[in-house]
Order: sequence, then C-alpha cells, then structure tokens
Amino acid sequence: MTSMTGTAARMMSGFGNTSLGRAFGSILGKVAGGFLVLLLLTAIFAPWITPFDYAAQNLMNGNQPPGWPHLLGTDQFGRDVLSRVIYGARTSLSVSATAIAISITVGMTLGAAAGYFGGLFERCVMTVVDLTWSFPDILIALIFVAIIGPGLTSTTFAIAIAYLAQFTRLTRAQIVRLKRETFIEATINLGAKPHHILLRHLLPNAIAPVIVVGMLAIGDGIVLEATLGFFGLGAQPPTPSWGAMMSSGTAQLFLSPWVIIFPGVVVAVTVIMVNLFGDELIRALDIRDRIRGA
Amino acid sequence: MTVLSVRNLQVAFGAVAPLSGVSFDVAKGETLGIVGESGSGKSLTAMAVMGLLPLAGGRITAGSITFDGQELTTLTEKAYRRLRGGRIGLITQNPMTSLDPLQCIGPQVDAVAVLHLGMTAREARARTVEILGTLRIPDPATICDRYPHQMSGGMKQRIVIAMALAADPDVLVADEPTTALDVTVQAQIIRLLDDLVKSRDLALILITHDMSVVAQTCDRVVVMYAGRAVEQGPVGDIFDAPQHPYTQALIGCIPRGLDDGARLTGIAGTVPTVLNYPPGCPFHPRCDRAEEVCASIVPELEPNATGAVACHLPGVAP
Amino acid sequence: MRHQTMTKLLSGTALVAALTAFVASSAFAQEAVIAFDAGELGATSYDPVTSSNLNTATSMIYDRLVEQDADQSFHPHLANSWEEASDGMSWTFKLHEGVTFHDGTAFDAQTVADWIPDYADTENAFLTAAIESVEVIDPLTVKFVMNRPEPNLLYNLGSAFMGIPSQAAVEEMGADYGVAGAVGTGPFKLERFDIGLETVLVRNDDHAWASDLSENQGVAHFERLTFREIPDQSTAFLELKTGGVDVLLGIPTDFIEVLKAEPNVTVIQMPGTGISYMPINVTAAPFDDIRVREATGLAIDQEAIVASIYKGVGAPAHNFLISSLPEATVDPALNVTHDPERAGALLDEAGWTMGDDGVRMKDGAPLEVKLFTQNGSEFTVLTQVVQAQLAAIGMKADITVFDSSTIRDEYKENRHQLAVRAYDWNNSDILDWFFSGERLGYPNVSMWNDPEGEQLNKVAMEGSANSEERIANFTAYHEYILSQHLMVPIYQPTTNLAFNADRVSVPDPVRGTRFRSQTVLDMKPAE
Amino acid sequence: MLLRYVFFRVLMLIPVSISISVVIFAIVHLLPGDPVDNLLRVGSSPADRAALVAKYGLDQPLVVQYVRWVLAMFQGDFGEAIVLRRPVADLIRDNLPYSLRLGAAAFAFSSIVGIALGTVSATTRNAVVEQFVRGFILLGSTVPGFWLALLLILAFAVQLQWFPVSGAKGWDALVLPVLTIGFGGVALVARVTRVALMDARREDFVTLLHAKGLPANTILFRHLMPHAMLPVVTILALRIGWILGGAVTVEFVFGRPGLGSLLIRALGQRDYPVVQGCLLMLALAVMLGTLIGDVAQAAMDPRVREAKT
Repeated sequence: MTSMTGTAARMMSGFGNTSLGRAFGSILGKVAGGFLVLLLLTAIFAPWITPFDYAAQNLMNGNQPPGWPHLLGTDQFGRDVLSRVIYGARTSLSVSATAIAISITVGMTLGAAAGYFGGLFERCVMTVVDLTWSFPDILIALIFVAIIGPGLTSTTFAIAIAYLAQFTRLTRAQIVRLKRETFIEATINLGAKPHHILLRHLLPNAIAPVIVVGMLAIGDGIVLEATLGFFGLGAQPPTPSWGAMMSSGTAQLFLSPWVIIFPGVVVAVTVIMVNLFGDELIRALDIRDRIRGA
Repeated sequence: MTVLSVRNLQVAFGAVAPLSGVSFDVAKGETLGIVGESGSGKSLTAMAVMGLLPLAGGRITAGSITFDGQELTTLTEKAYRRLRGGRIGLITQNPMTSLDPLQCIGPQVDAVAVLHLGMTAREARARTVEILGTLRIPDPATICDRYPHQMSGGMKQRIVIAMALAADPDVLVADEPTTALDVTVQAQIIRLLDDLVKSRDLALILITHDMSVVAQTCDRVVVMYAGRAVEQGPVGDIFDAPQHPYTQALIGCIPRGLDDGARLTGIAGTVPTVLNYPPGCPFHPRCDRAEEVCASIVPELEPNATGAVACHLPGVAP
Repeated sequence: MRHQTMTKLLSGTALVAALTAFVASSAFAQEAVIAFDAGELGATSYDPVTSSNLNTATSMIYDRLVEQDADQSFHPHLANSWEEASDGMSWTFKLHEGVTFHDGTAFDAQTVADWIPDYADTENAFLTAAIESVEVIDPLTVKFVMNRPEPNLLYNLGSAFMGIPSQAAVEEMGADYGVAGAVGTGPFKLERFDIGLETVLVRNDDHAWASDLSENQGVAHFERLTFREIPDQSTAFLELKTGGVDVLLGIPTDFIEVLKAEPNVTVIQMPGTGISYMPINVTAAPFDDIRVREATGLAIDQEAIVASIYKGVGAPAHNFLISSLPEATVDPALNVTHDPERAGALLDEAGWTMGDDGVRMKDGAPLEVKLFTQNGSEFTVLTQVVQAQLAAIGMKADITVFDSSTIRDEYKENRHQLAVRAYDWNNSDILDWFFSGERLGYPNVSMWNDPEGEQLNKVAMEGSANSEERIANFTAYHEYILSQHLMVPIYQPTTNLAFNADRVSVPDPVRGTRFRSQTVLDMKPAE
Repeated sequence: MLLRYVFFRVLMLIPVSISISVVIFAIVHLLPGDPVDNLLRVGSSPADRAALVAKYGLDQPLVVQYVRWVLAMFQGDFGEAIVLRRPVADLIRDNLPYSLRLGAAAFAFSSIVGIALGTVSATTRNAVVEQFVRGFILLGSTVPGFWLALLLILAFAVQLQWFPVSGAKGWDALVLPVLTIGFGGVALVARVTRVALMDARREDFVTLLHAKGLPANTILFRHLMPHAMLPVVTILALRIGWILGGAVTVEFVFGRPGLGSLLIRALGQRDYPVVQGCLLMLALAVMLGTLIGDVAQAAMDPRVREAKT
C-alpha cells in the first residue's frame, strides 16, 4: 500500500498543479480522473470498506449468484466476490504501480546514461533493451517468475522487467533531443560535470513524458498481471488479485460467471480510465511530440 | 492593372478573430509588401489569399478576395485548387522543412506542371530543368535526382520558388522567404524575386518583418499590427512621411548604414497575442502619443492622399 | 437471476448444436472425434518402447499381452494364458494364434523375444528389469526367465508402455519410428500424426483378437477416429457442445456439473486411479512431533470437501491407496478421519495452546506453517480449503504456488513443511516410490527414513514370491506408513468422460483401468 | 550503399548471437528443477536417475555443457530433447509452420486494418467515427487475450457457428485466433498510424503541397502515408518476436500447436535443449526483425540511408 500511494504521490508531484488541473478539466478527464481517485481510495481503505472478510469461506454457500447480502455473489468457496474485487484492487494496483515505478527508475537511469554518454555503452544498452522490447512480455514474465520463484514480489519484478525497455528508450530519446538544445550545450561548454548536467538539467526536462507513459503502462501492467494469473502465477491464494480472480478455474465461467466477469469488467474499465486520463494528461501537458520521440 | 484585391478581410478561428479589416490591391509587375511583427496577422493574410485557412482550422468570416475578377471566398475547394499553384504561387518561410524529405527534388517540382499545365512527366521534367536553370541553379538535371536534405537552405528556397513558378502564375505570395537564410543568401533571393517580378510581369505579395527589405523591393506596403492594417501606401510616401506611430517606430528600427535586417526589438512593450487584444487602438499600450480615445475606440482605416492610415492622431513624428 | 439467463442462453444454442450434430451424424456416422485428457497432451511419439509420454491413442494402435480391469484383475489379450513358476523365477505365456501386425507381418513368440530386449538402455528399462531372458518354446509359447521374482510383471505388461510394435517396422523406420509411422496389432492403424494437434486412426479390418473386456470381438464400429489435443477445458467443453468433438476424456471434476446441464451430453464416471493428499515433512518442526502430524490429519474433513467443492463426485480418501487395490483394506483404526476435537487435544498435549487470535502458540512462537502446491486450479482450489480447515484447529498455513518443476526443487532442498499433491497410479508399489528412504526430498516428500519402514519396504518390493504374499507385505507396509502420520489422504477423484449422445454411445461402465481400446471396440455410432 | 549497410549489420549479428546464447544458457540453467524428474516414472530407482543425469551430461560443469551445446549448434545440431524425446530441430520444424501461419495472418490483419483505421481516424472530420476508432483502440489494449479468445469463441463459434471452436485445420480455424491477436495488434498499429499521420500533417511541407494545388488524397497517399509508415514499419518489425512466440495464450485456448506452446511446455518440464533452441530461434527472429526494420527505414528514408552508410 505504501508503495502504491508513494508512486501516486511521486507521479502527482512530477508536474505542476496546473497541468494536472487541466487534465481534470475536460469532461472525459473529470470522469476518468474521478474514477481513478475513487479506485485509489478504495484500494487504500479496502480493509475498512469490504462488507465481508475476503478470505472467509463458507463451503455450503458457494457459487451464490449476485443478490443480498452478497451483492456480486460468492465464489466456489462461498467467499464474497465484492469484497474480493475491492481487496483485489489493492493487490492489482500496487503490483502494477510498484512494477512500473521500478521500471521507470531503472529505465530512466539506463536510458539517461545511454543517451548522455553515447558510444559503445549506448549501443550495448540499446541492443539489450531492443531485444527485451521485442520479446513477448508474457514470455519474459513467465521465465522470470520461474527463476526467482512465485509470489507478488517476483510478479512485480517480472512486470517491471517486461516494461523496462519502454522507459529506457523514451528517456534516451529525450536526453538525445535535449542534449542538442542550446542551453545544455552552453552548460557543457561552461565545463559542468556530467552528473551535474544529467541530474540538474536533462532529467528534470525528460521526466514529464516518462511519468505519463508510465501512467499508461500501469494499465498494461494490470493486464499482464491478469495474464500471469491465467497461468496460475502471481498473487498467492487466498489473496485476491483481479488477474487471479479472472482465471480462477475455467469451469467457473459456465457455472458461476459472476466470479470471473466482475473482476474482468473492473480490469477493463480501469485500464480504459487510465488510458483516457493519460491521454488528457498528455494533452494538458502538451508533450505529445516528446512522447512520440521514442 | 490590379490582379488581386482584398477588401475588408476578416478571419476567425472559432470565437477569436485574429485578423480583421484588411484591404489591399496588387497589380501585375508590382510588389506589395506586408510588414509587421510576428503575430500581427501577416502570415494569416497569406494563408487566406491561398485559401489554406481550413488547414489550420480557420475561416474567412467577412470581406472579399477577388482574383482576376473572380470572387475567391465563395469558391469551391476544387476550383480553388486549380488556382493554387496554377495561378497563385506560394513561397514559404523555412526552406529547410518545406520540401518532402522522402522524395527527390524533380518529382516535387514536376507535379505542378503535370497538375496545372496537363503536361506529361517527361515534358514536366524538361520544364523543371529549364526553370531551375533560370533560377541560376547549377547542373539542374542532376539536382532533380537529389534529396532535399542534400542541399543548402538557399538552394532549397530556389527550388521552392521554382515550384511556385512552374505553372507560370500571375501572383506570387512570398511569406518571409528569407528569414531562415544566411544574410548573403537573403540578398540573392530578394534580388531573384525582384528580377522575376520584372521579367515575368508577376504580382508579388512579399510578407516580411524587415522594413529594409520593404524599402529595397516593394512598390507599395501594408503595415499590420495585431491583426489590422494600420497604414498603407506607396513605399516612398510611407518611408518619407509615416503617419502612424507604429510605422514610425518600425522605420526607426532600421539600423543606419548596415543593411542586415535588424529585428524589431527597438519598440518598447510586447505585441499583444490574439487572445488579449486591447480595446480601442491595439497599439495604444505601446504608443507614447496615446490619449483617452485611443483606449476605447478602434480607429478606422482612413484614406489620405496616397494611402490610408488607422490612427486617431495621425501625423509625422515631431 | 443472472445464472438463469446464462443457462437459457446456452440451452438455446445447444438446440442449434444438436440439430447441426444430427445432420452431421448421418453423413459421418462412421467417424468419431475424441479429445485427449489434458494430462496426456504433448506426446511426441507413438513408440511405446522409448517414449516417456504416451497418450490414449497408443492403446488403439498396439495390443498388450495382458489387460487389467477396473477391479485390478488381469485378463488375456495377445497372451491367451500364463503361468508363473512357484518360485517366481519364470513365467510362461501362451500366445493368441493368427495375430498379424498392420504391416502384414505375423505376431508370434519370436516377436516377443525380439521385443523385450529393446527396453534395455531406454528410460523404460525398469519395466523389464526383472526379466533375465526370453526363450521361445514354440511359435506360440514364450518363457520369461527372471533374475528375481516380480509379482508386478503382469501389471507392467498391461501398461501402455508395453504395447507390442512390429519389429520389421521398427527396423525399417529407425529413429523415425513412432513419428513417421507406428505399426502394432491393435484395432486401429495410425494414419496421420500432427504433433500437438491431432492423431488420425483408421480401422484395422483384420482385427479379430479383442480381449474379453470387450463385448465386440470383431472389428471396431468406427472406421476412423480423430484424437485432438485441446489444452483448455472450456474450449474442449465448447467443442463437445457444438459437435466439434464427440468424446471428451479426463474431464476435471468441476466441469461435470457444467456438462450434465447439456441435454445431449452423457457423463460417465470411472473409478479413479489416484489420490489427492497432503504429505507432511517429518524433518521440519513442528512436524517432527508425531502428535502434531496426527493432529494435522485429524483437521482435514474429507467428507465435507467431497460434498462441497467436488459436489459429491469421487470419494473421500482415508488412506494412501485407491480403494480398488486390495492393499487399501487396512486396520480401520489406521484410516485418517476428521476429528478436530482430538486434533485439539493432541496439539494441547504437544504444547501448542490456543492463542487469542485463533492461532496456537508454543514457547511464544505461533503455529505458522508453509503449505506448498502446484499451479492449476485442481491444486489451488483444494489447497485453499485445506488452509481453511487447518486454521480451524489453530494452524496458520501460508500458501505458495509453484510450477511443477520448481516445487520438486523445493522438496529436494527440504524447504517445505506441508504440500498438497496428487498422484495417479493403480499399484501399491506407489508406496515404495513416495516413502522409500532412498528417494528423500522427491518423490519422498515426507522426508521419511525409518529403519523399520525400510525393512517393510524391502520385504514388500523384493521379498514376495507371488501375488498373495505381495498383497500381504504391501498391506503391512501401508499400515506402518499410516501409523507414522506421514501424510493426510484427502480425495479419490473419479476418471470422467463425456460424450455427445446424439453422435456416439460409450458403454457404461467402462471396462479396464481407463478408457482404452477395449472400450473403443464397444463404442458405437448413435442410432 | 544499402548493401554494404546490410552486410555490416549481418556481421554484427555474430557477436550479438554469441552473447545471447550465453544469456539464454544461463537463464535456462538458473531455473530451479531439472528435466530428469520428468522422465522418471514410478518404479525407477535412484541409480536409474543418476544414469539418466549422466546420459544427458547434466552432471558436467555448466561451462562444458555450454561449449558442447554451442559446438553442436555450429554443426547445425540443435540437440535432442530430453523429455520430449525428439531432435529439437524436428520439434521446432513441426511447430513453426503453425506459428508462422498464425503470425503472418495476424501480422497482415493488424497492419492492414490498423493502418486503415489509423488513417480513417486521423483524417475523418466525423467525430463519431473518430470516437469509435479511439474506443476500439482503447479496448484492444485493454482486454487480456485469454478473455478475448473465449468471448470470440462464445460469439462466433458457439452462437453463430461461423467458425470452429478450436483446432488448426483449414483457414476457418485461423480466423478467431487471428482476430484475438489482431485486436491488440490493430490497436497498436492504428494508434501509431494515427499519431504519425497527424504529426506528418503538421509538417511545413504539407502547406506547400496544398499550395501547389494537389488534391487532398494525393497529398495523403503520395506524401503523408510514406511519412506515417516510418514509425509503423519500425513497430511492426520489432513485433516479429511477439508474433512468433507471444501467442501462448491464444495457442492454449484454441488448442493450436506453436512455438510459444512448445516453449512453455518445455519450460515447464525443464527440457533444456528445447527451451534453449526455441529461445535462440526467437532471439534470432527478433534480431532479424530489427534488421529488417532498419533496412526498411533506410530504404524508405533517404536521410537514414545516408546517416547509416
């Protein structure tokens, strides 16, 4: 939870209130932003707002269709689907957001270094990055989880690695572009040290597009977590995650579709909202040109 | 004889009207200068004449443009297309980016003659080579197979001019044709345009921010400020006895002796943007002559002896 | 409400499907499409001698010397009769007369003599390890000379890995045998094998040597069988529903309910050949205390599990062997049954007292254990119920889900405490496999190495001269294992198949230990 | 000049391939577990196990195993699958055609439809059409493949019965898998095309093209599309790895063989030679894709051509 709110806070502080305000400005932005804020609050306060214990089984009350008191029905263990969907928000969002935060941090470092220093170093980094970028993310994630073992931590790292290339490419493109700009040339000519130039001048200028792309990638991360869940990896039972719920036994789809459909719909809606808000943010920040650079 | 005439032109982008009340005529063999700082609406005027405002999302809301007796503002896009490139040519500001970088020079120029003169590819190429030759481009036949990025800015601007001339137009609109070029090249291009006007009996609308260029080449001039024509008339009269304080300021900025096209940095204050045009005379916040009336009533363009001026308090500077 | 709409929607479609199926069945009545059990997908060869993974279609191509029935009894097939020497050191088989391979070559005693040595140096060598040599007595009589008594010989001979291939074909095709072609004496011939996709078999019109497990002693009723590989259960179900597949093998328990709701689908349940269970690592505290192990077993409510998550399909398991094996009949006191009160008492006795939060404590440490399992809902569903039942006696179990290869590494590294596993094997030698001190870690997940156990193992594995002795010895070994509380038996699944009754009919009950050629011979196109 | 560039790039593949082979070998042997347990069946003894380990050389130091693998590969021998018991080359040969067929069809589908949709949405003045395409693009990147596959089966195979539920025989069995993969692909290509076209339209030279009096369609197809295709080609070329190996879930749901399924099966059983062979193949395909992408860029853009030669 801390990691997730932390990420959110970092994302918010990345750009001024005005641009964020502008992203909220349009109707679409308002709807999407409102939804995401609500979702975030739901995730943070999940333990207090779930109507039932997400793990409490009642085998004799399994596969109940939506109704009262189980608004979204129960799964085959008799667990409350609504409570699990709410709690799942916590798992899915924190895994995806943490993964993307790691991905951004490492990707920006690599990309900035590659873009700044250039030469053989850049060539090596970019070859590796392009290779991972071209490799199916699901394969990368599956192999990685197989190597370091199951669990949410490894899922997080697997997603982080799968999306690393994106941020490295983006940051590098930003740095290469900025390096050509006059004020940086001037600073270099004045004899400033490389790390100083990178940290003080280049990175702050490159950060906004990376953050926005990162926000969009959180949506992809949620989908990848769901796909890992399809292979039975990811959140360890009985901890609910949307992905794990969506793939909890295919027979469920025909027996008690609500167990699978509700988390699926929540994933779809969340990813759409993330994308809409990201688009609005891009518009508000006017950084489309820079995002395209990678 | 007047070939193109603009009357009381008004342009709007959505609810904002960045251009209003612009009128001028241009005749064959004549060069009309439109001068002003960036943001004054001079490029918009060019776009309006070319019928290209919809590309940028703008439209003409009032006034008329007549070309060769034909009303252009009500013309269909298809009919307009026949004029564009055919009878009215455009030269844009930045030759670096005004050619398609993925195509060779030849076909880009050829297309005009093929389209407007109905030539075959072979004929069009011969014409291209000929025109490039007249523009003093060395080895024109080989140039046709080169790509834009392989050429210098001045050379590219000549190719843009060649494209504008390819269909033998009556009017040439040149939007800051020299701004992006080296000083020495600037002079060459201006001289070239000047020659073309004379040799081909062209009507040239030369849009610039550079009063010295105007003084050098134009027959008549329109001075624009914040989307309005503030003064116009024959170049000699305007330079000898500018009536509008803005014109006076512009002329005052020309460095004496050195013909290097100094930027208009000499006027205090900033050009208002289209979103915050001041009420009354748009120049009044920067005008040392301004009185109460200037802040409330927009001055109309009033004809005088040889031209017209839009000022409540016109007159030669003390 | 939602559920009902869904069902209505589906049954409307089923009508359409049934109509389509009806039209189709009159045109292609002589063909049937069978989907493999998801557990036997990915076979890369039809060579029984060298393969490590064979599917059901293998049993259609090859015949075996003997067949085993669901009650574990053995029946003649290519061998009409057999005799075991009283000391167990030799076996004599009388072979069926007039049997020919698909390539026209004859099956006789020499075939058997040439075939058995082929197993040497393969991954399947253990099947024939006890056979010293094979002697041809006459063209229809063959004698296996043993290097030790092997009461399990018939079981091995009935295995799919001991289908008998044509020696001529094996020689001719060399390394390509099993992929480019496969030649046996079975009721069907291999026509095409698209690895990972499907296998097409055509009828062997010469086949007249069915075992007595089939009613039909002649050729098969179907001219053509297509076996398809469909990994996803919902896809397989939808194929059956839409008429793309006629028979589904190996349906997971949770799909039975779905299938039974379909009007044209009939489900057959066969006695299963495996057990789901929870091994306990006896070397990992707190399970080094036998009282804690016993309490763990008493926590599991097998009956409730069968009734709830398995909807009454299959049977509770109270000891380690499937109930059709004679060795499964043990002293009733040793069977593991649900008794949470006694579990609580045992834990109290062992020093684990109930804490305020429902987790037991001892010396300030809570009773928290690791519960491992494999990915796949057949494991994770059961494991979550087990977790809840353990919580009821004050044991907090944390689940970790591994893939099947990684989890073996965890066992070998002795990082586990409890695990939920399953095995599929219809012979009591499974006890040796999972509890022999020679295989600590994996497969001996219980990490149990006990002198008395090893002694009983040795007697059961090698000290039995005949079947009766073997049963007695294995029962004793089994009972001792149960007394040590090394694992908790949970569930005996059934083996299920479903078929489209508009297209085909499958005899119920299915004879044999699983769906194989003996059943396919009796399978008919629907009237 | 282009030829020299291609030659240079191909030459570069050699050191890269060797480094990749090291990485792949390391990754595969970092995986916990080993293949031998998957060969053992009830009744085999620990001695049998040791014999198998020795037979496949798994008791040798990793360096020795690596060198053996690479040396064999130089002789065109990908090795013998341990669990799947076939030559790795045969297994790849059996599975590759399915991946190629699906991949090529999905590639064609997502390129054609994606470019068309992207173009329509970038050029249309109709807000409804634009919003529809935008919604489609969003949805395409939102729905996990296994879900989409099931939904398509329920709609087109169960309800409408237009296509078979699963399998890989005949063109009609290809439609739903292609749609499943293509949906995401179309979204990606349409998004890139749309943005690239809108960017191209803002370029200065476009004003001049209009000023030449060229019809809008000529400008779009003769001048704007070539520009818009530059990023599209790059993206598509980089997706070759996805097309060959990324169809795992689709192959699973539709019961299709393929490289992705082979890889996942082998990975699950720790069938080292197969995993190594498949990964190496995929890596080579990816590098080839990058190469094709770069060459295509150079062929399409004279500036790139010059910068690189």
